Amino acid sequence: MGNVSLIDQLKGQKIHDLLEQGKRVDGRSFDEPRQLTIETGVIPKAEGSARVHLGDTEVVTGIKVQPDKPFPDLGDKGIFICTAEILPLAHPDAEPGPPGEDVIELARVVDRGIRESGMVDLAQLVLEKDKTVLGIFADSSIIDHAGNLFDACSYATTAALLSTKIPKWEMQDDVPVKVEGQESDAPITTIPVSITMGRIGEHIIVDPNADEWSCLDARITITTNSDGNICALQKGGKDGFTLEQLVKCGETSVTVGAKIRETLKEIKGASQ
Amino acid sequence: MGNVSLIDQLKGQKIHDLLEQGKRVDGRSFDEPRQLTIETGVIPKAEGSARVHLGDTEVVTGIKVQPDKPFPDLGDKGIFICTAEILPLAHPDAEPGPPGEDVIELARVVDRGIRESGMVDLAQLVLEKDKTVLGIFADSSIIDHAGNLFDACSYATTAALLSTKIPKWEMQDDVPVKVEGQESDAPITTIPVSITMGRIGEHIIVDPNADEWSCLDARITITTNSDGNICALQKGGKDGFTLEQLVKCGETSVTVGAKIRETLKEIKGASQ
Amino acid sequence: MGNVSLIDQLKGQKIHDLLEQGKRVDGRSFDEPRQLTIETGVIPKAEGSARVHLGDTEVVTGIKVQPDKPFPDLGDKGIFICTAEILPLAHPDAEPGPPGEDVIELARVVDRGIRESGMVDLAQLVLEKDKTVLGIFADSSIIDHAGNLFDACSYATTAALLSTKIPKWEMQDDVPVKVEGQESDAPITTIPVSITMGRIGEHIIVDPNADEWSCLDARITITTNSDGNICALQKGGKDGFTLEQLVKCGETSVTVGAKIRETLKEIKGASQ
Amino acid sequence: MILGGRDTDLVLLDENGIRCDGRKIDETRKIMIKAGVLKNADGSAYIEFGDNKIIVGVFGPRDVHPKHLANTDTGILRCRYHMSPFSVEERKKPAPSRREIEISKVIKEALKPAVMLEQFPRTVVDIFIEVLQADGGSRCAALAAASVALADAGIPMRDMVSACAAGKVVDTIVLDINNEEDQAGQADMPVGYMPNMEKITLIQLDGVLTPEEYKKCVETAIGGCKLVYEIQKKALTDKYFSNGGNN
Amino acid sequence: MILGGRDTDLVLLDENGIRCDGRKIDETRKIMIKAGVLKNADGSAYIEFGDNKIIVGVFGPRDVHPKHLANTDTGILRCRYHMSPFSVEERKKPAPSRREIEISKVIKEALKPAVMLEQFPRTVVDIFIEVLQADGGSRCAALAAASVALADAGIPMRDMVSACAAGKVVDTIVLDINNEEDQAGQADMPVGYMPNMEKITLIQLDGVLTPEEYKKCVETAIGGCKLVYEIQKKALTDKYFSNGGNN
Amino acid sequence: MILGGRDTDLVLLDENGIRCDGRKIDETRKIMIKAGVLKNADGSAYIEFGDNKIIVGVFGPRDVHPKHLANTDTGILRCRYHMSPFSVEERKKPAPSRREIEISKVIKEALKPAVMLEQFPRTVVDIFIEVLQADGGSRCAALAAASVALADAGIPMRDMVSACAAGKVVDTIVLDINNEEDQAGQADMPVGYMPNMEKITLIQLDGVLTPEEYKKCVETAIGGCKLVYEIQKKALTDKYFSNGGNN
Repeated sequence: MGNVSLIDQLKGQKIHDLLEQGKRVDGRSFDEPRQLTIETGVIPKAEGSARVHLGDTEVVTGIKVQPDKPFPDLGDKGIFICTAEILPLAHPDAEPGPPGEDVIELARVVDRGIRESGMVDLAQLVLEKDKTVLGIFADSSIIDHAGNLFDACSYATTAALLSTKIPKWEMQDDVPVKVEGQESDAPITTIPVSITMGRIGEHIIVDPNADEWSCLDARITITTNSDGNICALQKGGKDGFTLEQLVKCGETSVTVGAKIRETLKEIKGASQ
Repeated sequence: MGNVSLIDQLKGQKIHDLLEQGKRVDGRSFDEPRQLTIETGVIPKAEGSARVHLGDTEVVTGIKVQPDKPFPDLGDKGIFICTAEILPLAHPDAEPGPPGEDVIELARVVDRGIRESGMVDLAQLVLEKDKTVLGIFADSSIIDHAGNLFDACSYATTAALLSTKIPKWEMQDDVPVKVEGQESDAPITTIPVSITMGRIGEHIIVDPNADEWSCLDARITITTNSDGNICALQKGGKDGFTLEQLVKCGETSVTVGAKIRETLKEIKGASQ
Repeated sequence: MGNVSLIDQLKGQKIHDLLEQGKRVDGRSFDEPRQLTIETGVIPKAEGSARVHLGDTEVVTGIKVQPDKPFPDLGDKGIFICTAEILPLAHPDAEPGPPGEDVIELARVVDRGIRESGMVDLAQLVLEKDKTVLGIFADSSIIDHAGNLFDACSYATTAALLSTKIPKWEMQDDVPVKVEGQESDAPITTIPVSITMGRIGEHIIVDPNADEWSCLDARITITTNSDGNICALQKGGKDGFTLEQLVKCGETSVTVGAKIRETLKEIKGASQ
Repeated sequence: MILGGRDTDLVLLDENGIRCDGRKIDETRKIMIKAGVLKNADGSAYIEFGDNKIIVGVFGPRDVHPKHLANTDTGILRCRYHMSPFSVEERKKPAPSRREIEISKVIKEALKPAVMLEQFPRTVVDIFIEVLQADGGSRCAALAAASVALADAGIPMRDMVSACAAGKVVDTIVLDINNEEDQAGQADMPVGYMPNMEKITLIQLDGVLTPEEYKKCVETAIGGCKLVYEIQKKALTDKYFSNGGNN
Repeated sequence: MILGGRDTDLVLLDENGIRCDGRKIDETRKIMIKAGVLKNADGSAYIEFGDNKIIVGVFGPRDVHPKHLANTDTGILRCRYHMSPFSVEERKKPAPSRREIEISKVIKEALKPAVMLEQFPRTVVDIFIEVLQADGGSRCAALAAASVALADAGIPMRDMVSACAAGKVVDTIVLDINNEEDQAGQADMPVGYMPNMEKITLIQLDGVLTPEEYKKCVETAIGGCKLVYEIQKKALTDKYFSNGGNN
Repeated sequence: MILGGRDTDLVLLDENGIRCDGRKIDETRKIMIKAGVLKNADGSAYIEFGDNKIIVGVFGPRDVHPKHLANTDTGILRCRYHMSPFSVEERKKPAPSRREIEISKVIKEALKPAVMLEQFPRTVVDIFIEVLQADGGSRCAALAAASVALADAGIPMRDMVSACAAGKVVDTIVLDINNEEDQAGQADMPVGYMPNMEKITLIQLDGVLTPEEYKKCVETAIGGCKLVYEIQKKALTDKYFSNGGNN
């Protein structure tokens, strides 16, 4: 910690120099995300699942749906919970154990983007008001960590939700019982897309890769919904943004997000 | 740890020398507590609260009242639980995290003094016998640590209880429901007062301050009730007391406690 | 850790040399366990208990029986749970705190031997199907650690179960209530016996003592039931076994186990 | 005309542009900051921001424990945002929640650009925030107070960090969302801002905004930060240059 | 005439001054102590005190782990008081409760004045107490056994620490409160005492006493400690000077 | 004729010796292993074994943290077997269960005889196993994949460790128990085996076997291990000697 190696310094210098020339280290344009591939149904025993490659970053998200007690004062809503774990096999520095602040922020940012977009209509997940609702647990296991986990986990979670089949549960004698063989799509209302941008010096780049990630001055994740509106946002990193930069990031999140959304829509179609 | 600094040694020597002359380092007499100021109602959203300065030691205690399951075999009694946290902002050596043995002892001594005095009539906090009772949670946040947290937390907790308004709860369909706009005083039967005394050499001093606290041979906290009887006691520290010293401490706890109780009674009047 | 002392090396060499001559360091034959003594009823307040000496290894196991919710999908079975703790007074290297992997394995091996033998007929412990069953908690406190905790804990747990009296519980208003003065033997169907064998070089020895334990190449614990069949098995240690060795260990577990079972049967008789 | 929020029939904004607590759309709640309120901390501040009551203590620069966390190139900043059990409607358990851990992190990152940590290699500055009573906008209130506490501790800073939220209520962008507006409104955007360097160092958003509303919301929040900045400066002036500044 | 306690209709004290378990008011329960009961510990003791069954093992003086806890000026004392899951009516979870942590601390502080720790700088003496079966007065029983285990380990001591409780039942001060008297009685006061140095090193109180009763209660407990002291000495004598002393 | 298991009326074995999933008694489920599937790990493997889907990453030999765990005489091996929350029917909590801790240990001990740790004193080899989807026999599948991942990492090994279970169903010894057979059958015996050194390095048993069945069950499992060994070798050959071996 703290003592940056000479190699890292040289790598950082190279990234800076290229940006000054309008280039990125892997040849992308500034507003171009890495290649995104999405497979759904990769964990057949889960109610929904997806495996996402975003460049060399790889994530598997599984969705479990099961009855639970509602949160107090939210008795007319189902439960939606996102978690994330950077598996220790994903990176030499990742360690097993309870999540640190980085991973907690990651999971909460993914959660917030989906929750605030209203993607899942939680009101449709109530079995008995105030007593029993369905909980949707979206757990992301990061398998290869090569920068920008925010978007990789967001896309994997969104894709997994789009592919989710919700089993039918009925209350019998105050106990929820699963009705075998009946299931329905998750109640989806919109498709949120997060776009994470990094600032290096005065340059804003979309979807930083592992090398770029390590020399960011600041980053921002902006989630938009299918209407092209902004529904969640999180700034991070050791420095700030100007107002102009923030406005520009907002615009980028809408335009780049729209392209990613097309990819996600294909899944939705495929699963129906 | 373990290696006492030269400054601390000199300070300790000074305290000893003064005590031999019948004096304390801050000019108080041996049986004189530091200045006590108490404000109640400082956390309006809590059911009761108090902020106490005992010299430079400062504590805020808040009371939350909420329905809970009774303890097994105590189905006809409400619940009363005290906790304490030395906030890390209270002292350079205080660390965040789960409570250590010192803080656990602190909370249990505060709890015991109040519980054994019978201050709160827990039998009046039952909503449905064996199933649902009210719990009173008295949580003390120590904001400045300058010695003798026992008495500061005790006074803050007692004062907060004296100022507590208990909302009305009713059982509806086996579920406790809050009746808005109706509340009553906590069922108070007596006012316990703890007096903590320290022994340095052969001298017994009341309410040791931070410097005195660091060179105590032994300490004792004795709680008396409104009848002037002793209802709880806890010895601590690295050495012991003679029988004579203990008897003297008992007497001091009654006489000094009576004065503190007058201050507490004013609160009670004020809140009614 | 890691740096074996010279004394330990010499001790290990001695053990090897003796084994080559067909001898063990404490004079036992290869298939001879250490002296086993069992007392039951040592914790009268528990529903069952036993204190076992296996050579210098000493264990106390207590049985608590109390109502609990059944596991999901096992609503027609009572609960049976084994735990173990190597008390820090049992060995200079034992540390207080949550169990490490060694102790977790120990408890699970003891549990598995008893569970898989079907020793306790859990179907007889149901108070109300799917809602309330009796749980049997078998907790072993290791008091002196001198090797082979597996068998010492197994025998103590089995003996404690054989001596267990199960209080009568009835459901009243959906709540289990203990009927004082009525109790019955635990529903026992068979007596499982574990035999732990160690391999040092090509030699297989039964019930290794502390010195032998520290130079095992591999170990195996095989549990047999009253029919002389094998019902549980666990290999451990840093090396493996050949098929021939495993088959031989199986035979030894049956023959040596039969002798131990005679000792355990005496308890059963005594408690009735 | 009744303009309701998404969850209740509370009138969040009336026909005269007055909000549920009587404020105008560009008005903050009552704010009071006091510097130097603790005896043992190296620096401290107390803030009341609406019904938020928050105390902040700062220690450092001081040695790092455990030592392997120390950085030979620069000082490090640590931050704990913590809520007292009695600070919220339903008693909070003492263990840090995921929400508290996230807020600790975003506040730390909001302050980092302002603190000249490079002047104190191998050391740590610890910021301890205690929420005694929570209301809407507690992270902004905490950030504003923490910035004052850092200054009170004499830590060299490039700029103060101010903080204020803006949000959307009944399709209107308003300053400084309160608790009811947070629950029943449409969007909440806390912002941390360095007023002299004109940099946004904290920004989050919950709720839906069009791109135009988004821009207006950031601008509105920055306006609020500038108001808070004046109160921050006054708190320090009161302590260091007024006669009544003892405690 | 029936004299009841506060919670039950159990007759705690009959007209002849006989208690619910047949004892007189100044009589202890049956006490048995055995020294040197463990193979691996440096010192050990087993006590049965009424229905309490407690075993204590001592290790040390030995190196401190983790090392930063070591004190260059003196040895340190650590103590764990722990209850086996089966030791109480309702099975106890294995994790240490707040009660166990507090008792560990008061027992440690009760023993510290007796142990010559200054002779062993940089080292630790560890005392591990396991309650196999709990009854009223378990902390006194544990303290008495721990003191014997320390002596058995050969740790230099200024004095033995004895221990016994007194309490109040039916307005009467009685020696050595049992479980029923603790539940249904009026006060319980555990005391730890160095009999030769005449110092009280542990004292706690639950329950209400007048100042006069308080004095009498301490004196009664000290009387009990002196009885326990004889049994402690006998345990060590039995081990070290009797023929039958081999465990 | 219906041959039921102990818990259900599922037909575990029909009159033609065909099992509930269509296999013969000496047939394994479908097995696929791929080596080198991760970018960041030093070695890795992915296995599908029936419905098990397991990924393994290996790091090392590398420095040990915390340092006091390092051994100056030999390298050490660490292993974590972990299940993703979505891998099982009822969502698994993230904290490691006692079952996972035990399996981590037996897999570590099954691999240790094969790894030439003595060549790397003071270092550690870390094996991280993630079960993405669990089915019967997951520990054998994990062990087989871990062995391939170690080889892929270039760690010197004495032998591969193969793994396969056998068990008893309707009084018949069968190879490679699946989930239904595990639940409703009579015995399950996972085995780890070094095929060239002919050593069993993992063996466990749940369920009742006569001594004769026991012997046959071990032999049957060893037969399965030999089949798995061929698939392990093929995975490594595919990666290192085939054209299509990129990723």
